Amino acid sequence: MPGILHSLPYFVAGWLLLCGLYGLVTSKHLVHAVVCLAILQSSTYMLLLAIGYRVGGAAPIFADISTSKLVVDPVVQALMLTDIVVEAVVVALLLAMVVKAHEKSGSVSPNDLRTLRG
Amino acid sequence: MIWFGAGLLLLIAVTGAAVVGTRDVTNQVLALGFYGLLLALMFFVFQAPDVALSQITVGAVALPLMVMLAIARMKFRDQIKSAPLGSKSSEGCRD
Amino acid sequence: MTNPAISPALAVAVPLLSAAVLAAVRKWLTRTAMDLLGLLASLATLAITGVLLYGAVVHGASVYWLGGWWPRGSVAIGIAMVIEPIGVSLAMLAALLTSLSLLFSWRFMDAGGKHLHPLMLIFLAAMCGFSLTGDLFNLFVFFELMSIAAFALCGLKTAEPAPLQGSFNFAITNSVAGFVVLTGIALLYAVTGALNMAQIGLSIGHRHDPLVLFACTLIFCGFLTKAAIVPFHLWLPDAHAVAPTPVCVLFSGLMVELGLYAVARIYSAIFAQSFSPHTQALHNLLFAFAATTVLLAGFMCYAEHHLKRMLAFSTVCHAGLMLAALASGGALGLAAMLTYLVAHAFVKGGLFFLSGVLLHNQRSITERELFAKGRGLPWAAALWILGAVGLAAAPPFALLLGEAAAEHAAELHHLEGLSALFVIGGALTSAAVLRVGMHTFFGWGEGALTDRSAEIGELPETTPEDRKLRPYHLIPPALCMLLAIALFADPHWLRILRDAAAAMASQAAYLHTTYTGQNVPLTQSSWREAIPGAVARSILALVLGLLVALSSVFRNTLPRKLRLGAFLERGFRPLREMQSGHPGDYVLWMTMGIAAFGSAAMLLLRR
Amino acid sequence: MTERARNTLFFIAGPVLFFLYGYAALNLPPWGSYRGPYGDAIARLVVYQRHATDIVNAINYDYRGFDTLGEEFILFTAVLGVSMLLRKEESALTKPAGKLSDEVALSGAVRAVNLPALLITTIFGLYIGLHGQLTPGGGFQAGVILATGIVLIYICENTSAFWRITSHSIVEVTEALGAGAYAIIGIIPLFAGLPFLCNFIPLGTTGDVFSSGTIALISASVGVEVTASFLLVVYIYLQEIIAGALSEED
Repeated sequence: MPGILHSLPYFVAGWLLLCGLYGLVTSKHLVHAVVCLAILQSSTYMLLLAIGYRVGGAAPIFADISTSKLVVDPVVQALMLTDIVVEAVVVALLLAMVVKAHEKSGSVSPNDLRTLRG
Repeated sequence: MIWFGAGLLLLIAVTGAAVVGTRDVTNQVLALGFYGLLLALMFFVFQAPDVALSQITVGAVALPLMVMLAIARMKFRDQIKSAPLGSKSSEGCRD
Repeated sequence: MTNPAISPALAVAVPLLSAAVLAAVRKWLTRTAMDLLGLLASLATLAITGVLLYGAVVHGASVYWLGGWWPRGSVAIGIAMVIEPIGVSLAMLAALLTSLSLLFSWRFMDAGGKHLHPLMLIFLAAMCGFSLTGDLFNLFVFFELMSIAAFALCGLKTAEPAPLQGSFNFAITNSVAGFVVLTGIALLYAVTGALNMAQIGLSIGHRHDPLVLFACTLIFCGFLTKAAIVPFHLWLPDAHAVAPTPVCVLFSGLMVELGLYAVARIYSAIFAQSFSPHTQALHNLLFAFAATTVLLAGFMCYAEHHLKRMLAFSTVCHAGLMLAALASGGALGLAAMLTYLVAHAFVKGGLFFLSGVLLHNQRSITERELFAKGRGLPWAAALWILGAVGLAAAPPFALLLGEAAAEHAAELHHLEGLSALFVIGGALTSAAVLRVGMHTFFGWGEGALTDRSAEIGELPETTPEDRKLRPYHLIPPALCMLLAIALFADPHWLRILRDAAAAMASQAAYLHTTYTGQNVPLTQSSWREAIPGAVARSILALVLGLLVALSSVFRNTLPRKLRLGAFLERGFRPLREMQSGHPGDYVLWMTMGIAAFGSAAMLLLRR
Repeated sequence: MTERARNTLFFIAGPVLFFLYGYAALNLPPWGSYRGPYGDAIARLVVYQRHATDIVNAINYDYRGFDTLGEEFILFTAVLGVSMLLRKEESALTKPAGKLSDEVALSGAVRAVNLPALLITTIFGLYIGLHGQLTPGGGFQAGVILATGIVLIYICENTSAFWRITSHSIVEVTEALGAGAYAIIGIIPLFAGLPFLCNFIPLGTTGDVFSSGTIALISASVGVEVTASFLLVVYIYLQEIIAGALSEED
């Protein structure tokens, strides 16, 4: 692994985290905010995948390779599967809230949602 | 191979920023789908076929589909409200 | 190896299974049948946790490896549940509060209809799993399950836009918190290759570098969001103001506090050794956050006129006090926090039940509209005033024991200002509750002030023709207050909790328990000598609170200079502005909070 | 807070956070050199202990099955939440409505492609689901694919067929059964004195479709649950639109 790449995926993960947060902070459309949350979450996929990767490692499936072969870490992949489900679910629930809010107030801007203040 | 992966990572970083920067939600759905596919490709390249498969099904299909459905439903509501036909719907929802 | 008498996984599986069954058949069941089945499932969970607690107290702590995957050498390959008195008590508290909430909502909540029971049971299962697990990623999973169930429960009343705003802000901030926690977990996994908390602790050992500090920052900030510590607290008042009453009881009584429990558990199991040269600095940092929380939330609490919002800020304030107790250090601080937590859960739960009684009986939740409406409710009045006494941690409430322990611990660890914090927090929150009590139940003064969010009010939770109070409306709050007093009257449980806290605070003991399944008996000295001082201070807090409330109620008969209460009641503009209701603002405050915590940790705790 | 203030504050706090993240990341082991014991320990054990060859699924459905139990109920809860939020209220929606893609009617060619596509999707979904313990796939992915197949029917403009499939409360019951089955599979071994979620079925030959005991069973229950919940979510979103469209046809 060339030295310049040693921390690349970690930086990309940090960058995605930042992008997601920025989108959430500045969002003017609730659906846009929900999509930004999905981007924020993809930062954790990136981080997990990078952590478990091994140079020269095979996929952790012993259907057609010998069990003594070097494989990448299977645990992070299991964690990522859970993570993906959580993401989809959070997005579904948030979108339902947005749809409902739109039905009630006719607006999708976070600025118009602020009935509770102070 | 590793350089291909690194390039892919950078592409993902750029696409992620682009998805956030796309302020029009309908365009954003398309960008999100593309972003999901890129992530799936990356999972595949880095030896995670299981995750890649779920990412294709969830990240590139189910997620954009749900966003699209939500947008469609909101547009549908707007249509009803703006059209004089039919009874008034928005007041009917109270309680 | 002592195995628990019944599988602790049942405390999670039974409510989950009942939730699935109830959800499947809900279309064909009558409301009463749903109530009955939901209550039964929750009581069954209570019984299971009761048996577990008995086992943990009598036979000592034990470990349960799910799926029978015992560790290989020092590598844990499965998920462990750690059965020790503290975690099990929290699970039992969750089951108890859920049972009371379901009893309170007996044919009561018409909003949401038949979704309430399955969601409540899933919420209960998540809280049980959260307090019992010994695995970091499993903790995250139950954190998410708890959050998702909470988001849904919070939006039960979809007939108005305010609940949607409250639950949307709640969902956004807590999801961000969840991902932040997950990032922290991933970083820890990268350096230790483990997910079991004890194994991570073993593997980190004395390692103390920016990575460990940053992972710790992320995990703490994520859980502090759940615990509503300033500046991560903004979601809580919005969520509480809109959630149905029984749900508020669970949120304030336990969910928020579980965030603090997670911080305490993770700190002592994972980071204790790594931070051992910097314990004092870390405690000061946590104390700074706690003090900010208590002051800000205390003043906001007094400035609110929406009953649930007021109680919500009081919860934030008390969460700050609990964090202060934890920051007072060592096993004693831990014991202080847990004592305070349990007692506070009952008092705050009782107060929320009473606000639900008012909403049911008078169809309003704002102080101005409720003025003098509660004159015909002597029992509710008595319980409400008792609750105010409890919030000041005055005798005869068990919060006093927690306060005494915290003050003792602060004295031992030379932490200044903790007693003052307890007096201020107790005085402000009890003053707010007393003020509402005087206005609502006694009709003193000439009408209450109001504020913007109180004017939105809340739709009643019951059908308009039904305003009668029934036994199941008053039994839950009465039972809550009674339990908070009983814990003070019979403090035998303190010895158990004290020793369990000593075992929890000792990383070595936790390691030993996880790997061998055996208990390490540890004992901790008593803090009996600190009780008289705490009594004096809590009575001072109560008197101060009473004076403030009186000066607020009789503001027009007082000379202008003495109108302290009315001045506090108007609130401070910047503080109100902070609570802007905009999700972007909330996420921004979180970002700033994490950046501040992280920078402070890097500067103060570096080698 | 004004928009400007939000932007300014974020441009202070964000970079600080990014700097902290980067500073911490420099202390991580270099990319591609994972050394942790957990993954290796499991990778060596799975084939012998569980007769499964897809390690990731073995972890998900067995070694860390408790996580997946929680995860499945996260899904279940979310569907409950969505159906609660978007439940039909007594609003009089009489305005006829079109389909989701209401501008262009699909041509016959699209329909001709769609039917085989549906067939292939279903077979692919079933294949993926049944071979989860052997090759990449498993109940979760299969569930989403199968549900997508049924959504294809809707895209084929066969709205009423889609309506018939999804509007039954059977879908709801199936979803709850799928979730409940997982908990039951966990509880059964307790009666035999085994720990929660322990395998209680013969393991079979490695490489067989019906090998690896509870892993295949749990995978199937997850598949059922995911299929039903995905369908339910789509149905709930479309409910209003389709109801409008159908009343127009009457």
